[in-house]
Amino acid sequence: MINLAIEVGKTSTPEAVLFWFLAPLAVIAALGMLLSKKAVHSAILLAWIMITLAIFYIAQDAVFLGIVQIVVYTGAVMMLFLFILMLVGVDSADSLKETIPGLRPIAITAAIGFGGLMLSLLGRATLGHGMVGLADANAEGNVPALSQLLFSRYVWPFEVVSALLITAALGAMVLAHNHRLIARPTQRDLSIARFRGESLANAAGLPNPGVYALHNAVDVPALLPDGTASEASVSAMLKARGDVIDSKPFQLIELTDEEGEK
Amino acid sequence: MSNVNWLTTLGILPLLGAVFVAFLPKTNALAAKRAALATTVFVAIAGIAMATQFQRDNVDLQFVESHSWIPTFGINYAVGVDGIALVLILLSVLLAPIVVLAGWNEASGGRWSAKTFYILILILETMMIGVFAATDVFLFYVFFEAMLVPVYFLIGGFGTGKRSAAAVKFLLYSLFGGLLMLASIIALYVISGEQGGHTFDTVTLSHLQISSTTQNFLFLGFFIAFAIKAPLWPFHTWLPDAADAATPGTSVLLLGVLDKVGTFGMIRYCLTLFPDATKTFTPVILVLAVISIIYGAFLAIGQTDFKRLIAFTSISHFGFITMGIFAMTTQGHSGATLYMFNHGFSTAALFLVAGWMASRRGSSKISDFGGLQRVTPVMAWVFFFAGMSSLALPGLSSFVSEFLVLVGTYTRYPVAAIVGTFGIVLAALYILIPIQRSLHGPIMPGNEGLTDLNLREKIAIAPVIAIILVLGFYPSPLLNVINPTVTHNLSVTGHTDPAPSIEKAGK
Amino acid sequence: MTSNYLVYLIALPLFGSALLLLAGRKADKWGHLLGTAMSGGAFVIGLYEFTQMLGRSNEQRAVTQKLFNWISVGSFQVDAGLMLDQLSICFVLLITGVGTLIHIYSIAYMSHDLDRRRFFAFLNLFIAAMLLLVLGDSYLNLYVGWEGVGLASYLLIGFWNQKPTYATAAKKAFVANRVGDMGLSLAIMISFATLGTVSFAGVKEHAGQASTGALTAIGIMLLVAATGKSAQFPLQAWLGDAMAGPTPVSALIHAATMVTAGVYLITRSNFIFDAAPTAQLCVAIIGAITLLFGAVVGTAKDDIKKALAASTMSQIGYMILGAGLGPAGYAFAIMHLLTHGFFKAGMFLGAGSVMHGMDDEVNMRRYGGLGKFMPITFATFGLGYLAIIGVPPFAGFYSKDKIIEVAFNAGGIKGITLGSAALLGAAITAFYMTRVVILTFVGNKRWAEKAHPHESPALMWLPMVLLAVGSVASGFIFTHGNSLKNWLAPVVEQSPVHEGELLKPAVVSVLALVLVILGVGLAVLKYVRKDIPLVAPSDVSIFTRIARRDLLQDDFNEALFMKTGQGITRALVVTDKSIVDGAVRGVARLVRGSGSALRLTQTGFVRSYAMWILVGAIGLVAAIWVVTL
Amino acid sequence: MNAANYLYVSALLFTIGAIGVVVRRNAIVVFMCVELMLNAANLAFVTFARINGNLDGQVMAFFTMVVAACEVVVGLAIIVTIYRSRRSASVDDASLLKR
Amino acid sequence: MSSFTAPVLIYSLLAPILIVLGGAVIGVMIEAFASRKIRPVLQLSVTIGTLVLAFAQVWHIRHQETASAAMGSAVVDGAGVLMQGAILFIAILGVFLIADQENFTVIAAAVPGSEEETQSIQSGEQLTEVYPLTLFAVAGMMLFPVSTDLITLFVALEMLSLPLYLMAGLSRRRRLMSQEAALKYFLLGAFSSAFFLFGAAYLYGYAGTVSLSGIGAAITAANGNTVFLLIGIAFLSVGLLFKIGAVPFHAWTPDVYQGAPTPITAFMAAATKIAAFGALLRIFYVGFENAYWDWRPLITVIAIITMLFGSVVAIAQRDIKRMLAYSSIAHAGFLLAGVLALSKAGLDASIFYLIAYGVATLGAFGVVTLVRDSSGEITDLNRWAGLGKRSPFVATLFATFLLAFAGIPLTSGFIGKFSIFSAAYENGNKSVVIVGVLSSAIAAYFYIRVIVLMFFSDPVEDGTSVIIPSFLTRLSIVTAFAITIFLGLFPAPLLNFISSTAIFIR
Repeated sequence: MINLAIEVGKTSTPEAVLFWFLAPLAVIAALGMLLSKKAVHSAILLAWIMITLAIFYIAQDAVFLGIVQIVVYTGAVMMLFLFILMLVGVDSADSLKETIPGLRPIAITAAIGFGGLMLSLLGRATLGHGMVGLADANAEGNVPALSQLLFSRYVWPFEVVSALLITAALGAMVLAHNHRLIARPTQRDLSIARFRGESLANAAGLPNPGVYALHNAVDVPALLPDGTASEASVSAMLKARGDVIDSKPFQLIELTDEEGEK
Repeated sequence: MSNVNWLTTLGILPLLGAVFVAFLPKTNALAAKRAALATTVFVAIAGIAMATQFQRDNVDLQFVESHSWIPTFGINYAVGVDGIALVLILLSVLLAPIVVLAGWNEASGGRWSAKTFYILILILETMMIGVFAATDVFLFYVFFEAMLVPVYFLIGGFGTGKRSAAAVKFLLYSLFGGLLMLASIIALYVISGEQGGHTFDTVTLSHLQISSTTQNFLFLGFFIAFAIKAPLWPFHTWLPDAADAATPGTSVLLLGVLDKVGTFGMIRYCLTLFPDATKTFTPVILVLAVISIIYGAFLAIGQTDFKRLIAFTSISHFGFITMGIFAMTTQGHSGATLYMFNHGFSTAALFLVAGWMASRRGSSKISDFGGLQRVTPVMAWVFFFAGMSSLALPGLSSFVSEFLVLVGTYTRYPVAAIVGTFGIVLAALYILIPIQRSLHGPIMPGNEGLTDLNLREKIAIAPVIAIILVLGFYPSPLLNVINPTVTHNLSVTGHTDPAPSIEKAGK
Repeated sequence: MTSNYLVYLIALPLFGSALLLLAGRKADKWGHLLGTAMSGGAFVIGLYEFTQMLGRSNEQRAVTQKLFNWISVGSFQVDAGLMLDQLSICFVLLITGVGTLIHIYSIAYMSHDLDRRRFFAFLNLFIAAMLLLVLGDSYLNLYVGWEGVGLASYLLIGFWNQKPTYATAAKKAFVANRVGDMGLSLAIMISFATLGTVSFAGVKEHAGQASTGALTAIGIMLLVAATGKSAQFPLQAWLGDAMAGPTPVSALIHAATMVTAGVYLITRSNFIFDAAPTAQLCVAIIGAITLLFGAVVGTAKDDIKKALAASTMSQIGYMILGAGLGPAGYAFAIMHLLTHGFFKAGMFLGAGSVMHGMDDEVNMRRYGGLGKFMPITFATFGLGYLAIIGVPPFAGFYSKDKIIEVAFNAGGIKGITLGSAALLGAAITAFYMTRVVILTFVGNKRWAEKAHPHESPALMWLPMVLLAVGSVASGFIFTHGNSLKNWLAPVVEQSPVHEGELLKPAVVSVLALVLVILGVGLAVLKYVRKDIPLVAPSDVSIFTRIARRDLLQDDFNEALFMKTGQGITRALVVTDKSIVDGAVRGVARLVRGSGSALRLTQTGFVRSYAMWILVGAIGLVAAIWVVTL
Repeated sequence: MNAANYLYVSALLFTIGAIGVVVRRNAIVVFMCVELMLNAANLAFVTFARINGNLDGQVMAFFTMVVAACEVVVGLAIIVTIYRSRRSASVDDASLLKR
Repeated sequence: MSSFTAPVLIYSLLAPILIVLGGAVIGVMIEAFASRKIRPVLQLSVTIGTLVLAFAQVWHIRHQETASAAMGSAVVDGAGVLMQGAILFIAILGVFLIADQENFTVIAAAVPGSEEETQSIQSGEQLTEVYPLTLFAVAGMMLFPVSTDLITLFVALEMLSLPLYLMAGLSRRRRLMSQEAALKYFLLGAFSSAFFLFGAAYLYGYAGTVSLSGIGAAITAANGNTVFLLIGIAFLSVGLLFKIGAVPFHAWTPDVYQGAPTPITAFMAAATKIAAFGALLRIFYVGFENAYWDWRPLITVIAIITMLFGSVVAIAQRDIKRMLAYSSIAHAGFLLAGVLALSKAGLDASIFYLIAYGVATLGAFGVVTLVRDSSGEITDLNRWAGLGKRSPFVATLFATFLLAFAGIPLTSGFIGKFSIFSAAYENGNKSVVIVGVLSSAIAAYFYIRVIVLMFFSDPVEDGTSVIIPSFLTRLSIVTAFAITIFLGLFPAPLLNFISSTAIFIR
């Protein structure tokens, strides 16, 4: 590595070993996250990076943060991400082909330029003092020391952050909550509607999905006796998501037109 | 002097008139016209009354008022007049009623009601008075810029042809100059802060010690703004368009009064605030002025439209005024100031008659007219008279000023004066050619039925003619007011008239 | 000495003019009478002043009247002041006298014109302006009158301006005059810058202190002014066209008075020219050139008025020549001016009378033998003719011979050249004037059948007769005992005259007479016996053709000034639109263009926006990287 | 080992995150890259806390986590809304607003 | 364990923020418990009541200065009080506009164009959550300029941003655009706040403290070199410059301004600018004062680019909201001149400018909400043609706001421009002043273009009309107009008040 200008002090050997083992992994994971086609992979890699960072935190006498990192970030935040990914289609792959002209080269140049400049600059920095270490600050333990700060010096932002949480909740409600304007039709209402409808074709209920002999999942439309796939047999949600599979391959016999006429 | 706040009163009267007009019903155009006329006439009378109170031999600013306006920046509502400003205020208040009366039906072609037209005119009158009366640079700038707005709407709202394009060009061009001046004003403000406290008082500012480089830049900021306003070649191109599009009355105010702010500013601000820079730039400016004289005249000859022609003649005339100013002699300065006044009236006469002709004929193209002298003799003779005034025929007021400018310039810059003198030959051409085409010759088809001036129009133009004539033979009332100020200005900026060469030789 | 009446000389006709113009049609009935009365009134005042003047000693004759302080700025002080001295009184009497006669003549001449009132208004305006010109006590006052007569001349030339050529003629006259005026205003400027004053008295007083260079400049500029007003070379071209005006106008303005203003100016400025020999020489040369020029043009004209106009030009050439000869010549220049005022005005009125009787026909080829039908006109015209060609004892003989004589006596080559030119001019004058008389009054009739030539009414011939009397007698009166010369002496500061240096007066007279006879004889030979074609023959020599085209004066002006001017105008119009305004529009377009171009950076893709942010951040980091090196 | 090495890692992760925002099209991935950037900043905070010997940096990092959590809630809600309207989570598809 | 010293929060001084937060929480409660019918009225009155109360409290504490109102996290000083007051005032006017619920979707969760949405609109319901969200944003904005440590700054930044991200997506019409605006605003906002945070980390690394005065002290002490400091300043600036919309961090502005519901745009454009500039001024004046020579060139360049870019690109716009967005970019450039001034005069000028600009912006966007056809607001400039004929009064108001933006004398904008440029010039920033003046000239062009369009073009008969505004909207616009003119004619009272009050305590 480059000779550091900030000679802030040596760390213990175990920490060094840990660092040299995990740091490259974290960077590689980050690159992987950047380059993987599937969003889920990216999410998993991000989770890994976060865990790595948690370890780094702990190694740097930030035990509390390390734990919080795993619980809040890796545990909660990343789960939220994955949850949403599921919602919007877990399989959907991201084409890595650049569509905005000129962006790719600029991005590569920017990446190299930005990273290079940052590393180079860090190499020049001097602080005027060595690494102090957290031995004194953490004398009574990391958590008590943090809480001391949090509840006295930083109590104001701590209080204010609550407003942020309310905002977030309120925001999620505004965008997601959907109150019913009309009472949800009961089974009885639906039944009456079916029979009083124009056609009695579906009075007995919609067909179930699946071609039972060959494929039996909810994403395959049922085959009607005449061999056509019944659109009504799959959930509208799946259709909307585009996750419906063609049922043609699962037909037992190819029905030609002539045969059908006979 | 009585303790009447003359200038404030004078300035506020048209504004009150505007408010009054605003409360009149929109449909009653006649009431608006009458109210506007009454207001402007009243203001004119008040203006003359004020002028009678003016002490001619007192070189200090008079009718001075000063109230703190924005103390944070040392800005005062400070007004006062010297001889030059008084003359220009008189010009403004005298022209306003004439414009209202002459353009009785001008508002009819507009986008908005006549009421709006007169409100704008009255607001403009307030601003015109304010801009000449202000003795605080900031206040001056406020009026300088704010008066663009009513003019803009007057051109764009009531003009003809490409009125909105012309209005925009006018506004942007003027704003550009104004903003350059703003930069200079800011610099002055900062410099004044460094030298004993922020102020915008013209007199105090003129005592600042400013390095010559800075002076040059600040001078340019002011000068370009004024050169655009005046308009001086090559900053003139907005004027023909604006004059072409505006109604005659608006054009009269635009060329007659507003543009004078430029030349007035050169005297009041460029000269007194930056005497050294003025000396540095004088040769360049004289060249521009001489170019304006000749260039404007040639272009006037080349025009096919009355309004554009008059606009270009004005460019030529403004060249004379600028030349007179930067000659830095008493004759040049007094001549230039008198020229501003006279040009106001001679242009008014030209524009108003051209406007009447155009509104009767439905066109302002010279080629659409012919033989008017036989169809509408009074109108034709008035136009002829206006033309004679424009070419500075001796005996008419413009001659006195033009000659003073030339003679004042000659004593210091003979070459400029000699070249400028060619302008008087070209003036004959640019006036006589259109006169021949439109007034003389056989009656052009389409001109047979034109009606001659009516009584209202005659009443409107009569004072203009009277002033042009009387001042031609007896300019002393104005010169006596102007001279002490001019002498004072030149002496404080360190200019003395060149002595006759025989005296120089004698020494 | 002061007089309180001088102002009324100007005020009366000015009042008449203003009243007639403002009163409108209401004044049609009595307008001409009022105009004439005003002019006559001025004449009476002039006579009164003259008698007063006669009663005083020679040095005390000049009177002044200060009206008010006209322009006063710094050291530039000009009073509205009038001065009547021996020189101006000559003019005053000429102007008001001849002017009144012509007013009277016009009553009849213009009786059928609907705008007669306006005509009289303009005539009065002219009288006023011309009187101001000669009465002003400073160059600037003179200038007012100078341009005033120009204006009146313009208005009167263009009196029938519904005819486009007449309107053009008027404009041409004004513009040419303006060129001259430019000279006058420059002269005033130089005078002020050099001497610190523009009044005649002041300039006269200080002229001695000024450098010759400055005085020469003033002199040349004054000469330019004179050439413009007096139709001298090279600004002579307008005079021929000016005949578009009604004939009384031609008589009054373009023969007797206004065009002689240049002579007045030079004579008035004698103190400058006497101190600036170069300028004075220029004056003489210009005069000599013009007298020949006009004479040559006069030989080729078929239009009676244009022929007379050319003659006027030529005769004024004599005057200018005289004035250019310095102290020896001023008096004779003025004398010729006065005599010319009589005989030329008379001839013009005669020409007007002929036209009056010939339905406004002006082409002499369509006259012939009119003497029988218009005896009075013929007689008065004939007397004028004898005067102009210099037959003793008619007026022209006295004045013209004196000029020729003085020219010869100017000394050296200068004297011989100028004298010879003047002599030659006399011969040509005799030729073309004889031609005019023969073509008009003698020979067989060539006019159309419907024309009924008749004598003009008394109101017209009476002035002609009076002027004819002047043509006969004035020369003798002026020279009798050197009366005019002595009269003018205090004004023009005569130096001792070196008489008889080269040629004795008698020799000159004989020489001139011989040449005149030659000229007359040639004309008689050429025109009396021959049939005169109704249309000017075209198979003539190139010289004739050039002479008919006024020696190419218009072609020259057109090519050099008009075409150039039009070219410059067109070029500047294009320049203004494309370059000056184009630059402005170009900047505007540049800004708009860059706006439209930069607008495209807003692609709508959030990622490219992020890119901007990133690039911005990189920029900042890079800047830091550089500064912390 | 030098404790400052953590800073290099932090800078690298930040860079990668920033580039990720620019090159990835899936709004969720883009948002994850932002989270990576925040984490990188947190690492810097923690490291600086250690170097400077006080816990302010750790407190800051703690706040960052809370704030980030809130941001995630709001952000994902917005992304889901968009997705429901457009049936796409690609940021490139949301380009009605331009020029 | 060492003894815990209880924190001292001076609640009376923090009360303005707390009142607003309290109002917001009440609003949330109302959402939860009040019946739908009375919610709109209730929310509106609670919101306005809260804001007025908070304003009164701000006025009350205006002379009580202390750096330790909240254990060094927030300060109460003249400048802060002024900005809080300004934000509250703008917010009140903004809420008047927001009260016109025509602009907001009834049900944000519904898919655009769905049956559900149609039904909701027909039911006449209103999206009342926008009120508490506004209050949260206001609280964040109030906190932002008074925060004195990086932690509070970051929290406040997020607190003002999150509600705005949400509100940007709530438009009733053109919902896809509105949602897109929300997404763009959010993603870029999060991106930039990451930069902010990263910068904060380096500043902390440099100074060993997160308090601004501590950073200032560290700069004076000058241990080590300035690399960390500069990196910190640079990245922190990215976050802040993003919020004010300086080039090249501006790209969100036009899209979001256009896409967001117009009342929100009005509120956001006016109030966010005050808050962000308030914080920017405090950070640079208090924290980085002694590093002036390091950051001055950077900010100068950005200011120049911003002025020019905003003015030039605005010329090419066809949409009134986008045009105003670019105008706001240009104004951000002018305001940066106030930062560069780094003087008392610069601070005073900036505050005056912010107030003047904020009020005019609010008024201008307020007018935009009025111009509609059957499908909603019309922002296409071409369809504004002839507005002066249709409704001269509204057009006149709008023209006045535009003239104020252009800095024509007798409007507040002129005094603002003069004061800010003179302050910048005083400290030797001549280049900024000259470019500022030039770009003002360019900017004048597009303001005038709109005026031409409104007054000098003939109206197109396409159903464009000006609706009769509700009382509150009218109140808001007319107030803005009156203030714009009043500050142009008689700026002295406000200027005096600012100059006697505005001060940063460290």
